[in-house]
Amino acid sequence: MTDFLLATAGVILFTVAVGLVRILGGPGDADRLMAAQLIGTGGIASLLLIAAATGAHGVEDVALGLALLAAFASAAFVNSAAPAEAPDVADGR
Amino acid sequence: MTSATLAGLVGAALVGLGLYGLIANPQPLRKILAFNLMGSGVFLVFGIVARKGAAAGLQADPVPQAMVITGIVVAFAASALAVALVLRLFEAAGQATLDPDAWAKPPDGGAGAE
Amino acid sequence: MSVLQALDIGLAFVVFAVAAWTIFAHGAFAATVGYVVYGLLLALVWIRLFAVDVALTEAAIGSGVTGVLLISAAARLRAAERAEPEKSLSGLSRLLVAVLCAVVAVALAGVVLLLPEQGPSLAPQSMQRLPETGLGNPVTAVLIAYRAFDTMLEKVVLVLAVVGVWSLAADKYWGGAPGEARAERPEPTLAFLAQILAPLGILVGIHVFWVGADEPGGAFQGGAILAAMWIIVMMARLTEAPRTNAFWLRLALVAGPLVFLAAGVAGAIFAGSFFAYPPGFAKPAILFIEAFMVLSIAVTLPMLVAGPPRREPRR
Amino acid sequence: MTAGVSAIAATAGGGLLPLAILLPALGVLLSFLIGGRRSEWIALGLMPLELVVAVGIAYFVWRSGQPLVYTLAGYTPPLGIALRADGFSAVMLVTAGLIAPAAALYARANIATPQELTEKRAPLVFWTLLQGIQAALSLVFLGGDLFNLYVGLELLTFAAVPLVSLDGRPETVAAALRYLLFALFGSVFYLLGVALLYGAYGTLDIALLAPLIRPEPAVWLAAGLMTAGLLAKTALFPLHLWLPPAHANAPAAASAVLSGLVVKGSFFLVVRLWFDVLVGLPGVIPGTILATLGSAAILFGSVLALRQARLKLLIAYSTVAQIGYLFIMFPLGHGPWAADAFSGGVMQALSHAFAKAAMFLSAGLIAESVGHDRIAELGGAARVMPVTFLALGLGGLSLMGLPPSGGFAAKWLLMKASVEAGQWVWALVMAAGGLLAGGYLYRVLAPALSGESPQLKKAPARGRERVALVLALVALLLAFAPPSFFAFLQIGRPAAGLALQ
Amino acid sequence: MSLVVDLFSVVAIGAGVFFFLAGTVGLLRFPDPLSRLHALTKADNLGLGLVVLGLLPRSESLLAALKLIAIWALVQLAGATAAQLVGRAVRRKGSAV
Repeated sequence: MTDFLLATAGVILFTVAVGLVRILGGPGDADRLMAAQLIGTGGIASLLLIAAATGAHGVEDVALGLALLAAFASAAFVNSAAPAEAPDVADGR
Repeated sequence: MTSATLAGLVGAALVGLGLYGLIANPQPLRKILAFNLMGSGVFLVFGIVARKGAAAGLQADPVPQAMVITGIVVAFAASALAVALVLRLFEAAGQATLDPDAWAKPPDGGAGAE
Repeated sequence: MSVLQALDIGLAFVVFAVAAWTIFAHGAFAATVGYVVYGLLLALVWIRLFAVDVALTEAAIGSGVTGVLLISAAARLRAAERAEPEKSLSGLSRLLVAVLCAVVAVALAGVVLLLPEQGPSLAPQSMQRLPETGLGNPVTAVLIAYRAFDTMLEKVVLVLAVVGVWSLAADKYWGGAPGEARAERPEPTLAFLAQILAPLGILVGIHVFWVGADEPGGAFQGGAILAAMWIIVMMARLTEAPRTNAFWLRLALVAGPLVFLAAGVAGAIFAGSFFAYPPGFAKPAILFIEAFMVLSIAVTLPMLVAGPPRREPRR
Repeated sequence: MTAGVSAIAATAGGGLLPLAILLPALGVLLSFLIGGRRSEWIALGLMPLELVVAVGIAYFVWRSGQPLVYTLAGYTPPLGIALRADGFSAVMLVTAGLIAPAAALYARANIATPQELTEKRAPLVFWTLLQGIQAALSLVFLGGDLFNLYVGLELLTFAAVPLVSLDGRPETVAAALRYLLFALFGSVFYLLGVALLYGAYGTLDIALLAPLIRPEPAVWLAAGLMTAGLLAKTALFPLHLWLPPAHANAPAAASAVLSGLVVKGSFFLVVRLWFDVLVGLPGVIPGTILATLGSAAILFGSVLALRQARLKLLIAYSTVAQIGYLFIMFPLGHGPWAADAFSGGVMQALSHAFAKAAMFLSAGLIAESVGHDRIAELGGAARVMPVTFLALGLGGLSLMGLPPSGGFAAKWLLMKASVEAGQWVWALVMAAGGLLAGGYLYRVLAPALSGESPQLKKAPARGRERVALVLALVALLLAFAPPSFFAFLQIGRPAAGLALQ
Repeated sequence: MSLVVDLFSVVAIGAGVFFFLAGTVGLLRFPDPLSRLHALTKADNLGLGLVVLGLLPRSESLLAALKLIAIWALVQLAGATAAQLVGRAVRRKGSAV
């Protein structure tokens, strides 16, 4: 069973990594962000499987933390990409 | 080869990669990324040291682990300060370059007089 | 065991590949996204090293909060990247740098391979003294008891970092809030996300802090998760960033190190040594200090992400 | 009590060691919390106390003739952290305890919160970070644990970098960013070395580590990485590129602290590393490499200083050169001349700290009074602000190594040791460096003493001139350090133990 | 009992892996970027859901099981909102950045 869990973790990781290679290259930043999103999903799945297989303690909390923060990169992107008023650059001091 | 040794080798490679990025990449933001990579490589070396110190019923020595946690927080603070400097530079000068020639002194050069 | 080994090798390869992408990618934004992915994968590596406390920290700070910081910066700096193709090193010096870095990496790899299978360790001593602290998690004991001095000073580093970031404000904005005032309405989807995440995240953050006494977790990790929740709420503009001259904000920023420092001095008076805990009172004292540290971390990290003040303070 | 035990157990007066760090740390927190004008008062109120603590530490070290030790939290190393003060630490601590308040007194005039504001950016940042530098330096001088020292290095970086960009002009921000990147590179390399040493021996306590060190690959690599990292922070040639713009662009009071003290922090750790930790390594080849880089720094920095058009940049480049002298002591650590070489190195650190602080403060006064610091247009300026130029000149005396000055004592001791060790080349380089220093100082002073005096925008304040002058005089007085002072420096050195036997 | 649990886990997790695989294959084959991302998100979320389902009976406590479900729900939420956020940001800018 342990081997099965580990093998599936490996397959998921590998699969997601292949997808990652395809979309990290772009063409747009949106694609890249979605790539990050996806590796998050796959990474969390692998994490849970590895934890179940190796019996490492307290890993659910790590996965929980990752899941909580999964959308942060996209949110930060949207937030900064929103047109801001031109900052006042004249006043240097 | 154990997973600890493997992680150590990755750590070594990360230090090399990060160092390269820190020196060779001209953009400050890329340098900050490289610094973070290098830092995480160092943390991984701590990680294998911790793992090889597994004893007394623990699967890893807690002392290096605690040091890594401290180190991650400090590295974040460093990144934040560096990013703030880069953004400030960009705002004030419309460029974010570290090229010293770009900052050649203006002719009146009155720095020091506030 | 061989499946595990294959998995480890695969993981190592992917981590390395993403790291290389981060260094060599063409655009700064692409590289930054690569770094976020990398941080996530690193959490997996830490799990494989049985360092769950570190994995938690990496997941929350290394990947999550650092990701927000860097992605925001990369998005804002895009104009800079377009404006000026940076002067980069010549081919020959690049080669020399590459050789230098390869030498460092190879030497390090060699030393790593030479490390003995069973290395020296402070694990036995950590476990032996653990009962005095009343804690069950030795990593927390190192941070708050054995090496409390490090941890307290590192909190001071965070305060200095906030001062440093704020110091980059224009004079007229000093005391004002960070982040530009925006005319736009908040993004509804983001607001929705924040409204759901925040209560859950606060629960998780407190949980992680609370179990940290005995299980993986602790003040850093719990505080970082709480910090992330404040960040998302501010990004969704459900609340405004606070004015930087607000006394409560300053108090929250220094509360952790200040209480820790005071406890350290109290240790000298009541337990015979700076940063010592009186026997029997160790655990309540530790939890008390940690509670303030959680508060300070939860406030410090968002302030570091928010950047220098950019609005005029109200008079 | 045997020496081995005394390295771990707490000693009388040991309680002062954590206080030396915690007082300024408390100052940082309170200054930031309360803010406004009070941040300045807190700093000025705590500084005398901190000086008393530093002097107290020196007193206890002198009285016992042994390093002071304090074990924190009741956990003895290797699990816990110990603080230690030897003669060198105590002297550096007192130096920092004198120069920081001098810079503070100087800064009161131009980095103050105006009456009409409750709080202003530059004063709050300056007063908070100045205390941060004090806390960091105390930790660097007293830390007995390599990771604890890493935290000290980071404190130092975070306190120093924002001071460079305090006035907010883009070129100062660029200088601060470059400084930060170099410093972070240094920290990472240092930390990597720490990881390797822990992996090899399972302890980071200096006293426990030193007897375990064997010349093996992990140790050599750790030594190389940590040294390289610290050199980047010390700005030793060829890692000096960040220093001139950073030190020249900071406000004068900050420059004085940065050039006088902050670079000495990482230098101090290089000394700690090679003289107290890596004692089991054959040190001649690494020492020779360090001294070679130091020689290059002396020549290169001095020549560049000669070519600067601005006074502050000239002084900054002269720091690059003077840092070079600090590293001449490294290949001279073995043999009967070792004590002289060590004393010379320490003396150079002290005299440069005072002299350079005096010079930066003087340069700041000149820039404020004349309105610029272009050397070509400073003709006759000395005749209208004689005290300022006197401080500048006396500081310069130390840089040149002319008697009577601390710089002379330092360079003379180093030359003597080089000659005795048969390593003539260092002596020649130092002599050349002295001549070059004479050249760049002549470029500033000779025209300033003659010619038509410029119209001053405002006369320099008496008090601030005196601060600079007192610092310069201290640099001068170091020349008259009695032999007992040099004996004091040897407290805690392994060589001292040998001599006593 | 344990055999039944194991069988359940194997089937559910196996199915989960299948969806991850299918998602990536789709990614490599769909021509249009937006639609392929959409499909991929769906497939991966389903994959994670099945993995979580397979692990549920193996969890040590009720709290651990609840955490697993929360993880899955949070990833769903993150995937859905992120897609929408990024999509809208792209549209607002009028070009694929």
